[in-house]
Amino acid sequence: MPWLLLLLPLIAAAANQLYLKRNAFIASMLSVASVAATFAISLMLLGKENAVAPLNWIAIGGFEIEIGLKLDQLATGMMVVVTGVGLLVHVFSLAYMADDSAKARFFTCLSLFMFSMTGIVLASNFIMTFMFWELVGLSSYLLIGHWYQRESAADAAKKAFITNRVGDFGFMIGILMLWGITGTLNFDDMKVPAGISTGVLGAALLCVFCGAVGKSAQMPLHVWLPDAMEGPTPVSALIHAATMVAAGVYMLFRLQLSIGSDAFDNFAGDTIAIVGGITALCAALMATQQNDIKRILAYSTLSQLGYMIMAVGLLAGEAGMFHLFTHAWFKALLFLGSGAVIHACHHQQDIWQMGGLLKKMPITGFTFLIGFLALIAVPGTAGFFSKEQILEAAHHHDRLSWLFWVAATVALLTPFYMTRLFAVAFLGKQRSKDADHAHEVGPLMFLPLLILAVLGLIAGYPFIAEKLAPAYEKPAHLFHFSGLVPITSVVAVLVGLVAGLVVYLGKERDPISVPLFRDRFRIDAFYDGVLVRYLQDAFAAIVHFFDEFLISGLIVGGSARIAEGFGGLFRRVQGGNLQGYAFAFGIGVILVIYFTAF
Amino acid sequence: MLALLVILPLIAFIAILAGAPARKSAVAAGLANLALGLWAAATWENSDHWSISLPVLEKPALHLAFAFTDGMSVIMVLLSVLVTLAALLSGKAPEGRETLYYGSSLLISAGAIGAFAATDLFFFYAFHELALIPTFVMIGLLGRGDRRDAAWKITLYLGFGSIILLAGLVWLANLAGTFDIPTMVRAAQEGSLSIDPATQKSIAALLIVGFGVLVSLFPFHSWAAPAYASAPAPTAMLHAGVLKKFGLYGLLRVALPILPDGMNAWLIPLLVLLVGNILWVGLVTISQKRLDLMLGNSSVMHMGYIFLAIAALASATATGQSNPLAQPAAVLLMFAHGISIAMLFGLADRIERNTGTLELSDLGGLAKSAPGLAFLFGMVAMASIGLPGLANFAGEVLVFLSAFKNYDPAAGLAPVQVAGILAIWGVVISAVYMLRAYRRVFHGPSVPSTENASDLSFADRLPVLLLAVPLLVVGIYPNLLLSLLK
Amino acid sequence: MPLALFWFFAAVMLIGGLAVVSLRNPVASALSMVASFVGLAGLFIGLNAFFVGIIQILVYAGAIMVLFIFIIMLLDLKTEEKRAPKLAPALGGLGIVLAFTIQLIGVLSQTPNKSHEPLDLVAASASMAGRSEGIASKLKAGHLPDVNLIGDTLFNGYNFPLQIIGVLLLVSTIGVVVLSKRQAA
Amino acid sequence: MPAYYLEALTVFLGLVLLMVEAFGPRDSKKSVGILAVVGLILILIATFFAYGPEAKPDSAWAKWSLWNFYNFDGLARFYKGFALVCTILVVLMSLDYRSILARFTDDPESENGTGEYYALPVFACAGMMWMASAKDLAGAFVALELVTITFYILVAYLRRNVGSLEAGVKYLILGALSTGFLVYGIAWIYGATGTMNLAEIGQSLSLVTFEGNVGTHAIPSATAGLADGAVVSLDTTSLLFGIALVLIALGFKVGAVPMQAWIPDVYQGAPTPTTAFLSVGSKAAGFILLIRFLNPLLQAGSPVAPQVLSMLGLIAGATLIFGNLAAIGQSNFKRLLAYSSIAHAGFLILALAVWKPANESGLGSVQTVSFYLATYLLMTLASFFVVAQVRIQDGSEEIAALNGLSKRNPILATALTLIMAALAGVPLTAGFMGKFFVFSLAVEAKLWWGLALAVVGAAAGFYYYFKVIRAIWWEAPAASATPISLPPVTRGSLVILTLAIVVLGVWPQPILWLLN
Amino acid sequence: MASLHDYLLVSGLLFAIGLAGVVLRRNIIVMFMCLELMLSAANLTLVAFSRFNGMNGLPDYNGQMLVFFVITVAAAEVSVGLAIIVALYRARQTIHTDDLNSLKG
Repeated sequence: MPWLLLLLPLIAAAANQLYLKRNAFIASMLSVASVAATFAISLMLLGKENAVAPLNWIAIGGFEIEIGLKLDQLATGMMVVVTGVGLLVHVFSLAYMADDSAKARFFTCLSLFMFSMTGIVLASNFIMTFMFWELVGLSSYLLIGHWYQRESAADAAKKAFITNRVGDFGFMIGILMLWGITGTLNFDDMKVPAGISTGVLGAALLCVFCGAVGKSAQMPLHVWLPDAMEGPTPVSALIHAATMVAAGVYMLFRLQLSIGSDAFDNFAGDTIAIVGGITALCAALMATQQNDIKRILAYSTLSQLGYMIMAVGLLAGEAGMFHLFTHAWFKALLFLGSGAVIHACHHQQDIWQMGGLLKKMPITGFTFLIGFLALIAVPGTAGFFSKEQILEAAHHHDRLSWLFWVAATVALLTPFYMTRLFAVAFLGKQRSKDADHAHEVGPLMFLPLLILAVLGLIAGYPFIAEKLAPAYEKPAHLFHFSGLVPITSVVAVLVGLVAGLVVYLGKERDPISVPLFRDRFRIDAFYDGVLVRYLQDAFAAIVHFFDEFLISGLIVGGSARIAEGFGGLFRRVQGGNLQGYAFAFGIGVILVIYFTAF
Repeated sequence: MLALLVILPLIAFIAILAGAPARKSAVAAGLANLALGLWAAATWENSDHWSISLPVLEKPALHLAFAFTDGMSVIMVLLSVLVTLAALLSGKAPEGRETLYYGSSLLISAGAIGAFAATDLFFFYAFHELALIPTFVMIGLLGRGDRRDAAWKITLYLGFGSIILLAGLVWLANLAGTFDIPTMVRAAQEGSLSIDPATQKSIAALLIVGFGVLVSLFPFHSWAAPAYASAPAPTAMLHAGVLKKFGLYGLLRVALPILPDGMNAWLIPLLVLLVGNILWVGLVTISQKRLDLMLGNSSVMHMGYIFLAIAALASATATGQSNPLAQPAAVLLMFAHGISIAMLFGLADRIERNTGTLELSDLGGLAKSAPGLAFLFGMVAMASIGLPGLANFAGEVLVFLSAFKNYDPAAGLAPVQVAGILAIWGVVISAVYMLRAYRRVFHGPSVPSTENASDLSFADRLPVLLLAVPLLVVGIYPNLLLSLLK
Repeated sequence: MPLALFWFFAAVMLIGGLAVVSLRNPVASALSMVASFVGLAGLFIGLNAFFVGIIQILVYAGAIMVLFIFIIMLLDLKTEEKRAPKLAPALGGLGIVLAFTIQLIGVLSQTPNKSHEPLDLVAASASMAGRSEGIASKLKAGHLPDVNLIGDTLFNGYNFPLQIIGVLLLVSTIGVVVLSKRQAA
Repeated sequence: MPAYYLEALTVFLGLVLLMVEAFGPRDSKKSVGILAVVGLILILIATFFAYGPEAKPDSAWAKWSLWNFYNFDGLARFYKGFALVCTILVVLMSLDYRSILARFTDDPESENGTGEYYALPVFACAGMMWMASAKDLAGAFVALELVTITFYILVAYLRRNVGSLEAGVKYLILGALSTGFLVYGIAWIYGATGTMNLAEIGQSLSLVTFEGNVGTHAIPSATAGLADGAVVSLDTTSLLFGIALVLIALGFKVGAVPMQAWIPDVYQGAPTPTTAFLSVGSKAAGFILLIRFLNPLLQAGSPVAPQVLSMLGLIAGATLIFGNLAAIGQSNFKRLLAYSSIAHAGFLILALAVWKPANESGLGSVQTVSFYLATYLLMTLASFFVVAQVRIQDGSEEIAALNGLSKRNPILATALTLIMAALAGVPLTAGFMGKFFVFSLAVEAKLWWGLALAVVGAAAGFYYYFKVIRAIWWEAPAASATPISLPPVTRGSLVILTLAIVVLGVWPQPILWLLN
Repeated sequence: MASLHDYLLVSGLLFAIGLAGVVLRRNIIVMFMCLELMLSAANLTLVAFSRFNGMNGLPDYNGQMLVFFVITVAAAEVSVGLAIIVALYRARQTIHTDDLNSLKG
């Protein structure tokens, strides 16, 4: 039964690719059916911990790599999130991609993604994680590059894949080192033996963390995620907001569970937390100056992922996973909502070209509003509960309690830029023809929005979270507005909200301009201009030159020239003159006699 | 029976020379060989009709002997027959040159199979050389671009490498007193053949350089890319896919079992060179402007990984540790790389035939007009950069695991592991160049050369699928292949 | 042979040889060579090799040198003399000859010397008694039957190489004929 | 049949040929050549049935003094057969070379004057066969001179061709020079050992070594300090002087550096069949003589062995380097083959410089040299067949004349490719086995620098032989080039030789059977 | 009486003179004559050794045998050689070594 989780999407993908390329409708239906089925199975398996007999993938001598499924609360809960969001996105896509010429390919890739993501979630060992890790990278590449004829989409796809590969470089090293340290690749058996120095262990964990940095788009490898918005919006919702990007958090937490959180209680965990905190802060700052509706959401995703990573680093993985759980719903909601808006506005994505959409598209608008509230963590929404836990964790950490203030700043910035988005796009009046012509989307699109809106409201309450969330620690009080943390949090939300409204409500253009934020701290420019162009391309060209010049030309060509030079010299001896020959003969005689007789 | 695998292509070659229809005879031989190869893979263990030994010289005792010593030979032979058939099917001979075209391919194939199946050191070496001549001729005669320079370069390099190798092998056989490889290995393992470390070191140096040149070990790699870029498709497929593996096979078959200390003595230089293969050549690959040159360089680069497994094995056996992963890793990656690079060259040839160019700057948006080609090329490109589910990944991951097999956290990183870490960076590099190339060729808006390019026909797909299916099957279930190694 | 006579013949031979090398006119060279061979023949005779000495005069000085002179005349080589000798090759050549001579002296200095013992013809007669009575009796009489002894050795011991020499002469005859047949018109 | 009949028959055949030439038709000398081939083949067959005095010790002829000069053992039989095969092929080549021969001899319009060209090789063959049986330096000298003088004539045979005459003169002067050294060397050896018989020379050397005081006249002071090699070598100076001079002369015959100067010019200028004969027959005769000469000198315990071996090693190294490197830049095919012949001499001398007797595991130096020469015969004669035909049909001996041969005659192109590959030493061709054995010998003797030079040489060999292959396949034919068609004799010979190259490359045992 | 060394010395000097002629002279006929000088010098060496290696009171006639062969061979060589030289002269009108350079490299 659990195998079906893996097999169904794979079968759908394979069937679509092999047989249904020209029959987009059946292809899409097959994909939707498979994801619906897996969702049902996931619900059935929820909370089960049955061991499934693994398959031997590689077996050499005593060494084995298995393909096994690990079922526990974490995995099954995550499955529900993945398949749940997945199902809704599939349904949404049916409408969103209805007119696309490559609809079959799109659904093939979606199914491939579902397969890969399931693999990560259920993986029983690190190699298997890594395999599916790469496969989600592939599906992400394919989906970002869905409209490959657009230069920007093709570039973004490439960038996403390569950036992830950089992270995987560390990930692979980390896996290998952990294998050396613990002697196993299986999550179940991982134990840190005594006598391992903190330095080695921490280094290994940080290497593994590199993988998460890439996949979950943490600084400094975050650059691919905003660009990934070139993909169709449902993809952004599913992959680049709710599930795949969270895989890094999931993987780290899975590791934390297996190896014990003590292993992280050193510079490794601190580094993770700090990277998460910085990402959260920087991404929030960047988000304040973006104009593309999807990019704003993308940066907000970055920021929220930073929260989660920070939580894991602070040894509060449960809080991180809980946030992952709630975030998945409302961020998917926001993306799908933006998708509906974009769909309605004829693929207009600039918020300054929108405006007053709440009137034009009430259902979309209101569901978007719910997502917005959940994201900025208004008390009572799902986001509030999870964020609260992260802030608590930061506050209580021994060494890094200053991260609490970072997190609080992010909590203030989030409402600010989200309010900017909402106020500019949905309130006020229409600022362009595209916005003028917008109208409410069809039921296939708004139904998922409604469902997600409901979940975005209620997912944080214990009665849901205890059942569905991959990891959840029930707090002592649900609403407890005393003490530093809750008060700071509420104040931050209020201040951010009000500031946003004051600055942006009814504005025609952006009154604030911070080029540094708009240019994303110039990190992308730095990468393109310095790392790629100089460090990589120029260096490669130099190496290429030396390869041709030094190795091919000098060393090899040189020895050939030496040989030819000697040859030429010898040929000059053969000058054709008999006298010369006799002379050479004479010298030879002298030499032979000398060496033989003396 | 095994001899039949070698003889069939030769018979077909002679038949073609004698006037039989070239393509048909060649494909028939290829098909028969594929069937034989599969049969061999299934039955080689429980049947002794797979070995044959004919004495050809009394003193020193040489035998024209073929046998499956272990699964490694089986896998290499399997690789050979697969790529051979694909190469025969996928190429298109220029008008009037069918005889040469198919004849040479058959000769290369026969040589490769002979080398992989021979148990006599002499014929092991000799068959490989036999295969080189038609390679040179094909590149020089039917190649494209700077075919003469490229052919000249490969001729000189491989000729020189072969001679150095010969010196090493002769020395080895002289010390062992026999040319029979299994006997030699047995003697070395039982201790009855003990070669002092200094001698081991010298022989190992000759073998590393000799085999290394054949496998384009850095810095002896300059021949490879231009040769493959110029070679006609079947030649590039057969050489890069199959014949080139001979050097690695030789190190695994001869050098490592017989000269463990010698190989270990060169561990550090070997590691430096293989990292050179991966990083240096990797960077060279990035800066290529033509698809074929890029593929040629990439095949050089990937040799570094297999060398890494060899180095891991060398460092383990000499220190008395065991590394059961290294040899399967190397074999698996050889197989996977052979299949994938053959497929890449085959498809690159299709791209050139369909668009008329391989300059990256002249291509673009081919996925629109030729989606089938794009899909298959994408698949094999992904395979070559190590995407899970395709055979290369299993090989690469095993190689990395083998490098870390004897990792001792308390002692810190050994040289092999340092090289392993640097090699993993190669995974990034290969992603960079491969995706860039894919991006330039298939993505983006269409350009004049690709607007009306035709897609693969069914007949075109056949050879590609012949390679793609094993790539996928082994990738999904590597045990299928690895079980042959037990 | 008295030492004085030895040095006389040696001087004739060597000066003749030097003249061959140094005289610019080929005819003069050839004639010097004849002189040199006369000296050589004298040395042969001093070594009790009478027959060889005579052959040297007859065949070499008589026949071969005449052939040389004949050819030189035939080709009318006078015009050849005018070329200026080149210095560097000449010095190099002299260097080689000098080095060879030094080596020769070096070898000689390490070769055990032998003084000139008179022939013991009586003992020789005893040893030849079983083989050839004629020779033995002549030896006993105090004569050295050089020609007899040579004939004995040549035709008994060395008849095989002698036959090869026959073939060789035949071949050289054919060769001369082939190489100097009249030109076709 | 007693073995000495073989040469007698050969000489007789030569006389018959001269008669036929003299009294046969004036304008067609083809019959002379065919008769020569037939006769030589019969003698070749007879070679297998010849026996020495050991077989019939009671017969009268077994007691002749002939046997002081004439050795008949396996090696002699092999090299006699070798000379015969070589001569047969050369005469066959000459048959197809008639047109060129006719053009540059008496009468360009007729074959009158070419008849001797078939008879002379037969005499040279007899000389080579005698050389193979050499037992005495005097006998060897006359046999050698028979061969040499015949070659003077054969080289200069095209007396209306300046190149041929120039080659003839160069060969004449340098050959005579080497003869001078040979005689002088023999004189010194004779002086040092008191004998010219090789076996006795060996005896005198072994006496000195093993029994100390017995060497009465040869090396008088050899009694002192035999254990000390230095002392012995001091007293053997005169012998070594003689050996050095003889080595120079024999080195000249086989084309060893520094006595190689004549080879390229003479090979290039001489008529192609003569070149082939020189490069195979004369060289092989030189080698068998060298082997016979070295045999007593290099016997176990010989006091001169170290110096002789090191000399041989030096010569081998110099020859390998010179031959191979100088060949790289050649553009004339015949000249290339000349340098290649020097290069091969280097490999052969390297094998001799190891001087290893045959043992259980492998071939000895002598067998290796013989084997190598046998394969060398196949490859070299085959390539000269091609050179001859290209010369006749294209009027050129440049490598460039082979451009695009693959289009002009694919079969010939394939054959020539195989031949060149064999010369370069590509495995599974006969040429490889020889090099392989030489490498083995060098390894076994731990002659590392020799091995290194051999490797460098072989690598360079790849370069220049493949230049020919490059011309055949990769270059476009000249606009004026016409298809090349092979006359039947050449075609048949080429097919047989090429097949032999391939078959012996895979299955070399037959040559070794012949050798034992 | 002259000793062995005396004979060997003069014969060696004659040989060296011959060699000098071959190396220095550029007239082929003279070169050829010098070669004859060398052969004669070798003959003298042979005869000297034959005389001084004598046994049983007689010179060793084995050594003298070679002298005869050498003389014969020299005669044959001269005849063939001169024939070639004449043919060359007919074709080129020169017997100067500097003019023989069509074959080289």
